[in-house]
Amino acid sequence: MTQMNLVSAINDALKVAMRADDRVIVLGEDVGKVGGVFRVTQGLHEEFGEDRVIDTPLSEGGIIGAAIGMALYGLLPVPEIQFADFIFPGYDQIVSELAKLRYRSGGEYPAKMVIRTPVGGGIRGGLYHSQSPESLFIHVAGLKVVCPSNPYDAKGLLLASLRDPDPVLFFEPKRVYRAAKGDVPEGDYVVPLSKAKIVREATGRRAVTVVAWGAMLYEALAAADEAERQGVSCEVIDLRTLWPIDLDTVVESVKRTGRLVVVHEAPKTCGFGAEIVALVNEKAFLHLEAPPCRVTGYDTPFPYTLEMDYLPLAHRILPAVVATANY
Amino acid sequence: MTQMNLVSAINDALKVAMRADDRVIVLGEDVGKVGGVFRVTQGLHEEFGEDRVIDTPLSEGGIIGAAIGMALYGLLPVPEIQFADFIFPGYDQIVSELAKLRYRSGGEYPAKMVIRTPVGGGIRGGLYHSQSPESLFIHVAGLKVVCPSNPYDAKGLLLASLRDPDPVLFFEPKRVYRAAKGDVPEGDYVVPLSKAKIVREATGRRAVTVVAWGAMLYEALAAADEAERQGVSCEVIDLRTLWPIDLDTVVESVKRTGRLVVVHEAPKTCGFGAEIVALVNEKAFLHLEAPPCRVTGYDTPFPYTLEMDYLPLAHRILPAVVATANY
Amino acid sequence: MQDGTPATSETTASAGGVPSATPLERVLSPEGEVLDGGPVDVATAVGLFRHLVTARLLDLRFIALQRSGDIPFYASSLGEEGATSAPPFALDLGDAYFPGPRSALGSLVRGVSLSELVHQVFGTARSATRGRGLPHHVSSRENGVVSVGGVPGASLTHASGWGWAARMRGDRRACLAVVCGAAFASGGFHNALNFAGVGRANVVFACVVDGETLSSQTGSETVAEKGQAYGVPARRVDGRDALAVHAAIARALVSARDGGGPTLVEIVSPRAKPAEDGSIALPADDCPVLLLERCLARAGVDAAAVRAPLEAELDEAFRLAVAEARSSAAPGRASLFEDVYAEVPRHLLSQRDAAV
Amino acid sequence: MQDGTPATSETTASAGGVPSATPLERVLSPEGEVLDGGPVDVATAVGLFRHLVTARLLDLRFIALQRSGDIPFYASSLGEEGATSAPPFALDLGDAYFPGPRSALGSLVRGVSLSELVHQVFGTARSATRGRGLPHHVSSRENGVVSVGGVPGASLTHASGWGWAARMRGDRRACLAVVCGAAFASGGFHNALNFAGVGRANVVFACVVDGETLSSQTGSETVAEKGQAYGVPARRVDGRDALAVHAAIARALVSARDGGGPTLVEIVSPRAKPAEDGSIALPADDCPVLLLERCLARAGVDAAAVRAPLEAELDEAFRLAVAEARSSAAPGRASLFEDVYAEVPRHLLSQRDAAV
Ligand SMILES: Cc1ncc(C[n+]2csc(CCOP(=O)(O)OP(=O)(O)O)c2C)c(N)n1
Ligand SMILES: Cc1ncc(C[n+]2csc(CCOP(=O)(O)OP(=O)(O)O)c2C)c(N)n1
Ligand SMILES: [Mg+2]
Ligand SMILES: [Mg+2]
Repeated sequence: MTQMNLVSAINDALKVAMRADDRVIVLGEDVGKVGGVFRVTQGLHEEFGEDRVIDTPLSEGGIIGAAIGMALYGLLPVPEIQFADFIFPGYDQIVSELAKLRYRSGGEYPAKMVIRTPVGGGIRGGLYHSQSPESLFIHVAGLKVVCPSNPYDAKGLLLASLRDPDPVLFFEPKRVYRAAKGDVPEGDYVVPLSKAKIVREATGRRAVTVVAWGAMLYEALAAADEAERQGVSCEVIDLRTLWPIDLDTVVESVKRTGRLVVVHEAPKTCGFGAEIVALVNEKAFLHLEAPPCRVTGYDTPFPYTLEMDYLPLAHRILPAVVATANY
Repeated sequence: MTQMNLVSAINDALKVAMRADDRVIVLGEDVGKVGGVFRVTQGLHEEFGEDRVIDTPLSEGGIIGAAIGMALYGLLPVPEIQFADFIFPGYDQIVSELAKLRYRSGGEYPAKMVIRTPVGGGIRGGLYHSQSPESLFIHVAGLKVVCPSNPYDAKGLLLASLRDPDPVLFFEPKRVYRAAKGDVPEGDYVVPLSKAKIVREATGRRAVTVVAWGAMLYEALAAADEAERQGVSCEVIDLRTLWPIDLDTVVESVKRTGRLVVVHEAPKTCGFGAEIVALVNEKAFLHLEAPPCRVTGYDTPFPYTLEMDYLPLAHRILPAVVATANY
Repeated sequence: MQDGTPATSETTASAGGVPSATPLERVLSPEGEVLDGGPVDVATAVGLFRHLVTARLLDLRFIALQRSGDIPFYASSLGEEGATSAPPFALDLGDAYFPGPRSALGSLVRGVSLSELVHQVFGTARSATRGRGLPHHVSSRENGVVSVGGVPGASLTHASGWGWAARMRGDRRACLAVVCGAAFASGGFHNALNFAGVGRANVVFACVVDGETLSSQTGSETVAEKGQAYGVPARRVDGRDALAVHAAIARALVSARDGGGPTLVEIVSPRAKPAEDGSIALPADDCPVLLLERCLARAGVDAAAVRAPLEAELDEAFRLAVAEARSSAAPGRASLFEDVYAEVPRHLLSQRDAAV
Repeated sequence: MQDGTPATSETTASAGGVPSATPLERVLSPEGEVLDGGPVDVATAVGLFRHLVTARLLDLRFIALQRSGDIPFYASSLGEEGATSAPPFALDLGDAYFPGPRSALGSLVRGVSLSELVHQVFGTARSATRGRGLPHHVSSRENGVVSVGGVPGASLTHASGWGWAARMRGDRRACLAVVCGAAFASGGFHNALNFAGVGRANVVFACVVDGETLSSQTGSETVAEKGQAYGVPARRVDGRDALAVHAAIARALVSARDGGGPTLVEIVSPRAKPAEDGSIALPADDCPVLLLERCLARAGVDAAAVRAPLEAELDEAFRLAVAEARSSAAPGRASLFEDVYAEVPRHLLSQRDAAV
């Protein structure tokens, strides 16, 4: 076990994977000599050379498109998109090509890769360095979407994502890149995909299920602490894999609590929270004692100066939790 | 009044707008001499010339990007994306530029346009000529999304969309391009945005609210006919404008019926149906007598041979309506 | 010839109104003579001839199927047989072929059977794509025909990635990507060329150009000029001369295998439209099949004796394949949910159970 | 000179290790002499000099603000003052300026005030963007500085659309778009050039190139070569020579106004890095400010007498502007919900009411 932060845990996962399997390669803008703008790929260029750690031109369509070709060749590419906000020039390659290749080829030409990209606000990045576009990928059949909240999960989920046969979008909550710390085993291990984790169990009778992931998990936990003091107990679930979702864990919890709050940074409308609410309606309608509630980013672009007002931080989660409990 | 189909009604709206306002221009692939692959822009090139009806190269990023520049110059562009499936190479221009220009310029540089594009399946078009990507735009703040089901609304909504100050995605249900017929007034009129229409009122006591739009409205109506025979009354709402949604009409109806079925062609997960379910939970939770239900395309790519099995046709809506009524 | 490939000469012959900024390479004169006087490689010429005849015949049959409404759409390459069939003929086993939207018949050159192609066109359960995608969205792993989608240009970038991977691994295999008309404007073309140039990828871009399309898509006079913008060498070849196309692609492939990086080959080729009666509107001088026939005659090969039995055979095979495809089952409903992921995930299992 | 713009001559001088496939245009010798022997346009030279001095000084101040953590990010154009400030100086009122990510200081040339820029950099309520977007995401309708976002290359296509519209409307106005390093690889650049070429748009692309970046982004030796791929004429100019940059852009603008369509101007320009002590690491020969100073001296203008009071004035204005910005209010929370749509729609009204 070593103390790591999110950056070093992901870096470690990449090294473990690249040492074990020479098909694994990394490509993206500044991932090589620079080691990535957040230093997540630091040291890889030195260790694995420029034919496995590739600095590419600035074109996300080129990066994903070329990665698809490399995957079709037989490599296992891990493209980095420098900020999730910049994934959109590559969106067509992801949704029209990557997500559909296995299907349209009758299963003959899957293109396996793990697309890594930092998501979320809180780093004074403004409109174009802060977004959380998960629902735009969850809507597209053929993709899996992962978002770890801590170093242990990050490494284990990345190694699991590499092993999984389907294309995975691996969203890294950059607000806690360095703040999230924890013990991480050396070498190889996996945290299975599509398994959520109950990070805080409800204890009291007035309980609320709170679903969160990534950087907002910490806000949910902070709100839960305060809610506890106000007599409301929270069952906090870290989804870890967003899609395919571990619906059982969420539904079982809601069946116990009868109440649901979903937290995410992305705008509310057509965000993943809506899907979770709709699924819980389908599976646990008769258990619901209060309307499922979403605490999310606003339906606006991501601001610059006011980013802390935009994010669904603990002080916005708390009243939603309390109101849901008291409904 | 003239009998028109969807194609001729939209064509007529474009002519009315272009005659009244020479800032209005049309651009896209084959929209000029060819008159569009579905003939929606037929006759415009002859009447308005090649400086107002522009055949562009095949690049949706170029089309939207150039249209933004034309809007910034002071024109009112109506770009056509030949099939909604092909909007993704222009997705970055829409979500990162068009949707954010007004906001990021402090209100000084709005880029007004109406993006027309045919959506939906049922024309034997396979994976890449059949999709319904509305939720991928509704999630993005700054855009409005319209989808008419009949010629009268199509003309009136398109004229309203052109008058509206914000960028509008105007989705045309191509399965009923020629099949949907009706009387259309000559000249100028508008159907206001963000006003849904109750196209069939619930009468009986066992009633269900059915929300649909575009080509699936007709499937919802067919299912409602059959449900009626089985003793279940449907209140069928044609949303017309998807976003911003006319939530009042939906919520008032659900308050009366206590039951909700949403129908759409897009895949279920993170589709617009999820948002409608979540919103109804927020606004009418205590009125819900059954879990809101979604009848949608499957969470798969759009098929070719099996497209009629993919679409949420009347025979799939009916059992959902009956089950919701009998819950 | 330095590299052992057939001789090519440059003429200023211009195909069907197409601009000819730099001269188009040809091997044959319009009369079918080898321009540099050397001998013709009869095996290659006969092989190509058979593929051209096959493409011509089947193209007309598929067009007829579309006209009769049996299939909703078909992307013909009539008249462009040289541009369609000669490039894949230059590939080796193990190379990859990234087809364009008009490459269905090119896939036959790689080994896809007529019966497979007909199943694809009819979208039956037995097609390699399991009835998904339009008729021309061919795919065949066995034959190294990589799946193509609906966005022109998108798979060009895949080819660059494939070729970049091959170069990095010191692999002498190369890939061929077919660039169709409108793709020149696409972002995929730009990314493909830029990444191929930067990555020194083992890739050859076969750009099929008819004059009309180019001018509506871009302001450059030729496609070859576009190579320079990415440091990718380019050549221009007359698509009516299948031997010249083959030679140009073959040389470009050798260069890629030798570490010389990507090449862009502009193949200028008039396209023909079939008349109602099934004849095709293409001046005899523009016909790549007739040119090869003349060439073979000069080399003492009786082209008619090759062509007639081949056409009879194709006709019969086509008749059988269509009959078989017509009576073949559509894919089962459960197949809707397969191949979306490697395994059908839980949420699709429940959708499947509700559907079947 | 035919078109009345200042004389330019071509030299083979190569800037900071940058490839020089075709020679770079210069007006001045390294000693500040006008190469073709003609007189220098003193008004232009003094005007440019003032802008270069301004850019140099403020760049260092903003870099210091970033180093001290006052602002999270600042995109400097130190040493590139010729490439940054000379192009917008060639614009007329009514023309549009589409800045790049390193054009914050170029916007001053168009009339944005120092105080406005400082408000922008600090993201105050009084900034034109209302505290949205990073420091360099400038926008000013009053001054024809079009809003720029975070994706390099994206607004180049806007410029092509603007220029296409102007051409269609028979408007003699033109626009200038700044292309930064990495944008050459972007889809936006490709679309911009292709649409400008096809639409004969009234647009000039000012491509700022430092040698390092180009080779990591593309396989072509120069950017100018890329013009040809789209039928867009190109020229290459030495960015150290602000008069040459100005002349090249001015000519290209005239051509656009006259219906001559777009031009790509490659401005080869070494970028400097500031040292800890605030001095900058740029050989004197590469400094566009010093070159103009030498030129003015030859024309009998005392550059120091221009520079010293200007710098003093700028220092004072900057000090005041920063003090003002620091004490300015952040935007109110309600502003979060404004300018998303023309009017705040109902769903945002309720989000706003919950937030404030
Ligand atoms: C991204 C995208 N946009 C639009 C289309 C529709 N489309 C397919 S081919 C084509 C243009 C065909 O014209 P051309 O380039 O002349 O090709 P040709 O048919 O002559 O081979 C268009 C608009 C598409 N398939 N994908
Ligand atoms: C679509 C997109 N991808 C990535 C980025 C992040 N990014 C901004 S500039 C840049 C590259 C800067 O390098 P260079 O081209 O050398 O420009 P320079 O900083 O030298 O001007 C990158 C990767 C972005 N802003 N947008
Ligand atoms: Mg064509
Ligand atoms: Mg650089």
